[in-house]
Amino acid sequence: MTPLGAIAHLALAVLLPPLLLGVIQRTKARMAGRRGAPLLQPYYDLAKLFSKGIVLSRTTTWVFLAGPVVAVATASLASLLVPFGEKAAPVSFAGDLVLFAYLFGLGRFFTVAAALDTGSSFEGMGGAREATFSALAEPALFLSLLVLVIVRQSFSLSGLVGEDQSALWATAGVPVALACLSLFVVLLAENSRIPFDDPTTHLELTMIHEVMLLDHSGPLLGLALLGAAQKLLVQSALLVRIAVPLPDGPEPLRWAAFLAAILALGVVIGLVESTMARLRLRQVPMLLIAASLLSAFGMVLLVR
Amino acid sequence: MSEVLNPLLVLVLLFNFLMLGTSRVAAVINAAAAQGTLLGVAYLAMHGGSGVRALALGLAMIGIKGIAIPRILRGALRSQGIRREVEPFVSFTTSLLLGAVATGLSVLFARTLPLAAGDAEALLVPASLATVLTGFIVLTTRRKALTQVVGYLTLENGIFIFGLTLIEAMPFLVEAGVLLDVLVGVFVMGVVIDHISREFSSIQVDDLTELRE
Amino acid sequence: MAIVSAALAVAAIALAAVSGLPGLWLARERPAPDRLAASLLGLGAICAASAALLVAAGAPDATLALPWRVLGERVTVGLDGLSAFFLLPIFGIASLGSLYAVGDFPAAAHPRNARRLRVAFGLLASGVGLVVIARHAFAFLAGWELMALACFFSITAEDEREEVRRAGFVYLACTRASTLALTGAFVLLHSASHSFALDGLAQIDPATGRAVFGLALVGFALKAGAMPLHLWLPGAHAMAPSHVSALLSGVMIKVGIYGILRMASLLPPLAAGDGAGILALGAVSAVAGVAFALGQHPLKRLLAYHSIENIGIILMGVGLALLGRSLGNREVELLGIASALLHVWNHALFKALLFFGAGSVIHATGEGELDRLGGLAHRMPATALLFGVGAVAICGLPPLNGFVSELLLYLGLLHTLVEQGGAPRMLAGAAVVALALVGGLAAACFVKAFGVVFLGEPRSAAAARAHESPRSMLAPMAVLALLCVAIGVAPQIAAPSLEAAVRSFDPGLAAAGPGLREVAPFDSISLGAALLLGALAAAAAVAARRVRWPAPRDATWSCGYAEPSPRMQVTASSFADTLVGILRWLLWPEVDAARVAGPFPEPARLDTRLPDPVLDRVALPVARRLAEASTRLRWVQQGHLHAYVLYILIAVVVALLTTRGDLG
Amino acid sequence: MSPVLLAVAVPLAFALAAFAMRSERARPWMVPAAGVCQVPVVVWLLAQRERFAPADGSWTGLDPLGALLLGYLCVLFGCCAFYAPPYLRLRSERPNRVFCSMLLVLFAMMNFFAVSQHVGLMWVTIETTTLSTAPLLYFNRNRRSIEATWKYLLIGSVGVALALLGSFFLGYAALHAGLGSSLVIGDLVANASSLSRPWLHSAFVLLLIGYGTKMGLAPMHTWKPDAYGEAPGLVGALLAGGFTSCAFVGLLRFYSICVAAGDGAFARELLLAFGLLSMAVGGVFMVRQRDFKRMLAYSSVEQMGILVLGTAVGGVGLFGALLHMLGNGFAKGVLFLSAANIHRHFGSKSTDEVRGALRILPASATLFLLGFFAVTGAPPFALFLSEFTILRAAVSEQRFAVAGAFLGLLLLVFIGMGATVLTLVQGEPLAGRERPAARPERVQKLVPIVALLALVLLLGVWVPQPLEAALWSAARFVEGIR
Repeated sequence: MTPLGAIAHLALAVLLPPLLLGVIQRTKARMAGRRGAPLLQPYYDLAKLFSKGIVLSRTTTWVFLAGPVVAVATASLASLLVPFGEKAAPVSFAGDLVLFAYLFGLGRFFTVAAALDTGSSFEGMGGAREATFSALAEPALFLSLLVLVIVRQSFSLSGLVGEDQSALWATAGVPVALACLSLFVVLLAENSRIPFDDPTTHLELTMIHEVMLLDHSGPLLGLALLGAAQKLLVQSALLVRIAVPLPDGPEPLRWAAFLAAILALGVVIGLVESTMARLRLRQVPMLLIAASLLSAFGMVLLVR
Repeated sequence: MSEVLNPLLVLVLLFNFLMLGTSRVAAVINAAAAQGTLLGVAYLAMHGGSGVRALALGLAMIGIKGIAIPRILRGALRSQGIRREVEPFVSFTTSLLLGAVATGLSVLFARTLPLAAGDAEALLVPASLATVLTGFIVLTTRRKALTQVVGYLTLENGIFIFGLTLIEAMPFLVEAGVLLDVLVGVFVMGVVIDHISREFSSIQVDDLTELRE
Repeated sequence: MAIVSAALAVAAIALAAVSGLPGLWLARERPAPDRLAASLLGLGAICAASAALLVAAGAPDATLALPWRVLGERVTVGLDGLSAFFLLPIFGIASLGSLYAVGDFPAAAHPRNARRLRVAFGLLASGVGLVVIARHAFAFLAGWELMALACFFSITAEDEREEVRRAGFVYLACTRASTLALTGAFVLLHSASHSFALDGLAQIDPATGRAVFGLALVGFALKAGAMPLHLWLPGAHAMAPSHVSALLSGVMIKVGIYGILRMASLLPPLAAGDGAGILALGAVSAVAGVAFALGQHPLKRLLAYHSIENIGIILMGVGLALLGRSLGNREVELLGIASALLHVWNHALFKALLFFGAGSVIHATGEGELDRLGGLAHRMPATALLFGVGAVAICGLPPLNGFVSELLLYLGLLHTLVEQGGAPRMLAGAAVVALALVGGLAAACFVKAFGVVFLGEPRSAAAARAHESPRSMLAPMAVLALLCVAIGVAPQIAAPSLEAAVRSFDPGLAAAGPGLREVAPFDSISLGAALLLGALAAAAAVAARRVRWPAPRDATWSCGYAEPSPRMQVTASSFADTLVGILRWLLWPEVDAARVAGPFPEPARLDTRLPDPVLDRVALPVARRLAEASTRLRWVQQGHLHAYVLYILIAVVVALLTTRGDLG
Repeated sequence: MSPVLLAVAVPLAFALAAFAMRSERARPWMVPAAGVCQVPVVVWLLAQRERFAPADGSWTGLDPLGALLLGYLCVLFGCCAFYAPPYLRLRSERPNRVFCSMLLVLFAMMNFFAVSQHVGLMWVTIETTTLSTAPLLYFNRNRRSIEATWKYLLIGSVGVALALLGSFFLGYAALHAGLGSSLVIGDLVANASSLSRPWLHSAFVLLLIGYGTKMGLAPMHTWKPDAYGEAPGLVGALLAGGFTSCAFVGLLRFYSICVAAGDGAFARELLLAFGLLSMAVGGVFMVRQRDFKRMLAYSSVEQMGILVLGTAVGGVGLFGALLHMLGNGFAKGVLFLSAANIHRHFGSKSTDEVRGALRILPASATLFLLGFFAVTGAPPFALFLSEFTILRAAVSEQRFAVAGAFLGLLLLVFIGMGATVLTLVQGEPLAGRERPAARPERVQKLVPIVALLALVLLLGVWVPQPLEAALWSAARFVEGIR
């Protein structure tokens, strides 16, 4: 991996996420029978936010500022651990899957802390929910990664993605399928998508991620939204690279296939969001535990 | 030997029952005194001829157990006032029955112990154990402090009966020391009872339960 | 060279032991005795650090025979890698703690308690030190008890408070139980080896070895506070003065870990099941510890349950190392022991930091209940920043030190999962999941604690009047925070000490097989940490460029509500409510909630408590029952002389009957 | 007259002198004076131990057990005696003639017991000890103390009577075997194998119960809480440390006859049962005990249990038991004397009224607390060393159940006793009792306690070579390894 490649990778990780959001929104609009906003609408939104000024709450401290900053930084770094179109990620070492998971933990820590920093009851509530559900999502994430660790005998994300997906599906199809399903659930939960959270709702009482951002404005809000979108992209990329065999061709072909797969996943998320209702908050833990059990079952199939 | 001893021991046993059956404190004291005197007599009968020391000891025994100690006890009885009943926790009939059982057990237990040739036919061991047990019965079933001293005295008497077998083994000084200790012990007890009767309204051991858990 | 290092260690212990004594003769009101104690302990720390550095630099193991014989056998102390590894945090935290006490617990403010505490604190440090360098059963137990008693007096420094006394007594009972278990273990050891010396034990027969290890494990786990033997820990940590809590949690409970490691390295190899058992014990302790921490409202009590969690994580490493050793998997053993050891250091650093932070908050507000704090970051910015560093570190998040040791543990578990079969494999898988869950829950818990204490609006007048703590309290915290960052960014600095400790834990492991630096991805961690710091700087730069300073300030947007009050903020209880509800089956929370009914309900309040599962639900009720049963036995001693004589008669009769039984 | 009787004569002479003395103020100083004068005598006797070893058929002499006891009593009394003058000065309202002379008689008789080699003589001395204690217990002259004295006297007398019966049985066992009529321990041991078994067994049972009553083994311990609870602290210290140790040594002498007769196993089982029962009773009755002096009595019951338990385990355990005897005596001295200081200041011995002693009497309360840790066997105090040794013996004899029960009971005792002790010393004094000590606590009342504490600690970390040798030779003597 050349430094240039790494920079390109990083650039993609910063630039691509709004597009993924656009795809999801467009899919949802189409499913609802609307034309929907342009695909690039999220870029316009971000640009607008970055050019605005901000108003801060008198209650807040530096922690409030740290929330969005850390979210973007951690998601960017996490992206370096996941191979996009390339064979191996720019940064890869034994155990980087732990770093991957814990980076998002760091981001979440500061996002939630920033929410609590405002002293608003709504934002605090959102923070509590975020902390609760992600704590439950963590075992599910690790369980699904464990399935792959056992199959691939490797401790890095690049190793888990590996060279040869078709062999992966052939040798351990059922466990890997279960793990992918579980990963998908985790992805929806971690990124506050339906059925866990509705990013477009307007009732503060029921929200998770958006309610934490009530007091953010201008560039800070932009950073926070960008960070969230990056997280979605990075986690989608991981799922895509595990689930979808990329063609064994030249580099540009692989990148193109990767992009197509990512956008296809965006469509799938949009479809899910259009066809499902948001769960009651009390039922959210059940779904996460179910996801853990899926992976656990996959693991039992492997090690029995 | 046993032709002299056995009748004496039977008498000792009779006094045991008397002690258990009587309701007057004075009578109980008298029974213990008579028992002590009998012991001295028995001692003299067994060993009186063997020398001046034995003679002196036998006489001292009669003097202490038959005269001195009962005097102390009677003095204490007099100082305590009007109540001269024994006031046992169990009825006199039960006491007597207990005494009978104790005597029977003593005979049984004594049988399991091998005896030296000379003592084989004597009632010595059963009588001794029965008297010890009688002492225990008095100690555990009689309410008054004074009667408990008598119980202790009876216990000692029982032990002295056994001691009769061992005159040669016990040096004179030790035997005298034992006797003296008993005397002093009862004397101290008498003093304590005196103080108790001054501190407390009556000599009921029942009242002496302030120190408890 | 070797003798120098051992002598330095002894000097450190002696300095610590006398550190509080001069204060007994100096005026109470002056700060001089506090400063003197801190200086003596600081000097001790320098000695200990030099000794540890010498060992890390390769000084050979040293043994020092003291001019002291117990029952004909020379008492020896010694310094090897393992001892040195523990010695460093012991004296480091102790000296920082005594410095902290200059500000937090000055004699002038606590005229009745400070002198006693100063003496006990120094003795506590010296006792812990003696334990880790003892090479003789008797010296070990003497150090152990010195530590236990000094610790008792440190915990009960403020004995005018009823709850302090109660916590102290629970501690005292537990520590005696642990001493007795250890006594049993050493007795067994002596009967097998016919010596008090703690070496050359590898030849004793394995069955005895296991029995010794079992007994010792009970004693050490009691001291370490592993669930379910943790019953003394939350109360003691919560009630002790803060610098004592820091020393307890940071150092003293680690002696239990030291003991387990020392025993395991001395005794003949254990069965795989033993390592697996400790691994499972650690996992249980970690999950249950963090789960119970979630529902705690007093800040120090919350931190105490996190000590149980972290001891669990350390024990997982220990168990993994033993498992690896008995399975012959060198990589697993190395990763297990390295993670356990490194976490010992890490936990000492960040937990001491957190307890200092909690103490600083209590010092400033007089309030330790989470739900009466809030908004302190405005008035105590330095404390907030340093506490925040500790909070991130304890959650095991990069780029701080907690991440490094947890990563090593994950790697060890993953190796087991991939390379072993059967039960160890399943166990490793379960342990990974448990560790992940622990990470998630710990993050939830600490974001709650940090947020509720330092962010938002003050929830009480006391919190609103808070002031920043003096520099003598902040400086120790700053040192600890810097070390947390240093180990997180450059874990290589710990490597020499770690390697020396691993050498004395299992010389065979160090001699053959892969080296620590080959197995542990220290360089990659450094790279990751550097990248993360870079990314943070970049993102911060972007934000700084985009935001126009000073930004206008206004009230928090509260969704249109006109009169928000600080009491409407999320509290610690409400933050954790959902998680506590999900874990209800494990935690059994006690909830007092009034029913709210009708259109105009009465004022109502909600109280939630989380009684300790072992102490409050088992140990205390059982103890109370036993005490009642024994008071019921009092009827045998009611003052009736007749009965007393009867007892004698019964004793005679029964004993005589047994002799008859003998003869048939 | 054997020279060993000099150890009896010196204190007896002081007792007479004290009795004859006029001055109430000077008289108490006779007690420490006797303690001091005793030292050279004992040192001389112990140095020439070989010379004074009991000759055949001699009634007195210094066997290893006696030598150990004699030395130990000298040290214990030497420390405690210095507590008497300051104590009696505080109680100047009461004549101390009887108290001082009886204290010295008690000391003389304990020494006499140590050098007695004749079963009958042992009995006489122990009974005299009992009687001389009665006036000491009654020193306070109130209802409670008279009740305690009465119970002490009666139970003690009954126990001693049983011991007498046991002594007679022992004599008969010899007589029955045709061994003539010697009741000297040495002769009995030498001819033990031909003693009549049934008589020997019954004799041992009775002697165990009799001397056990004096020691305060459960269930014959009932006098102990009353007597210790009401006695002045000084008397409590001498009873709990000295008197019970004498009874224990007596028991060991009889046990040695059993061992010599080849009946050690039988005796050991009995000792084990009484030992465990005593530990359990001591522990159970200490739980929620509010009267701290009674608590000390139950602690003594438990310690006696440990002594016989160690004896029962045998071998190293016996060594441990003897060491424990010394440690217990010194620790009890610390506890009783410091408890007396606390009792005196607060005017109460109930934890309902005494709180926060550390605040009001820092020195005494600290010593009391340290005494508690010492007596419950915290390392590195001597009692830890001895308990460790006993445990070691139990394990090497493969008696794991005993070892387990021992550890469990020690925990029970620690928790039970600790609760009371800590209630007493910690916390705030109750309202109305905050009165601090008028001036720093009187040094004279602290020095003896500190000395005793130093001894317990010293024996824990370093047993001097001669003492270790003496302990070993006593242990071997008991078990017949010559």
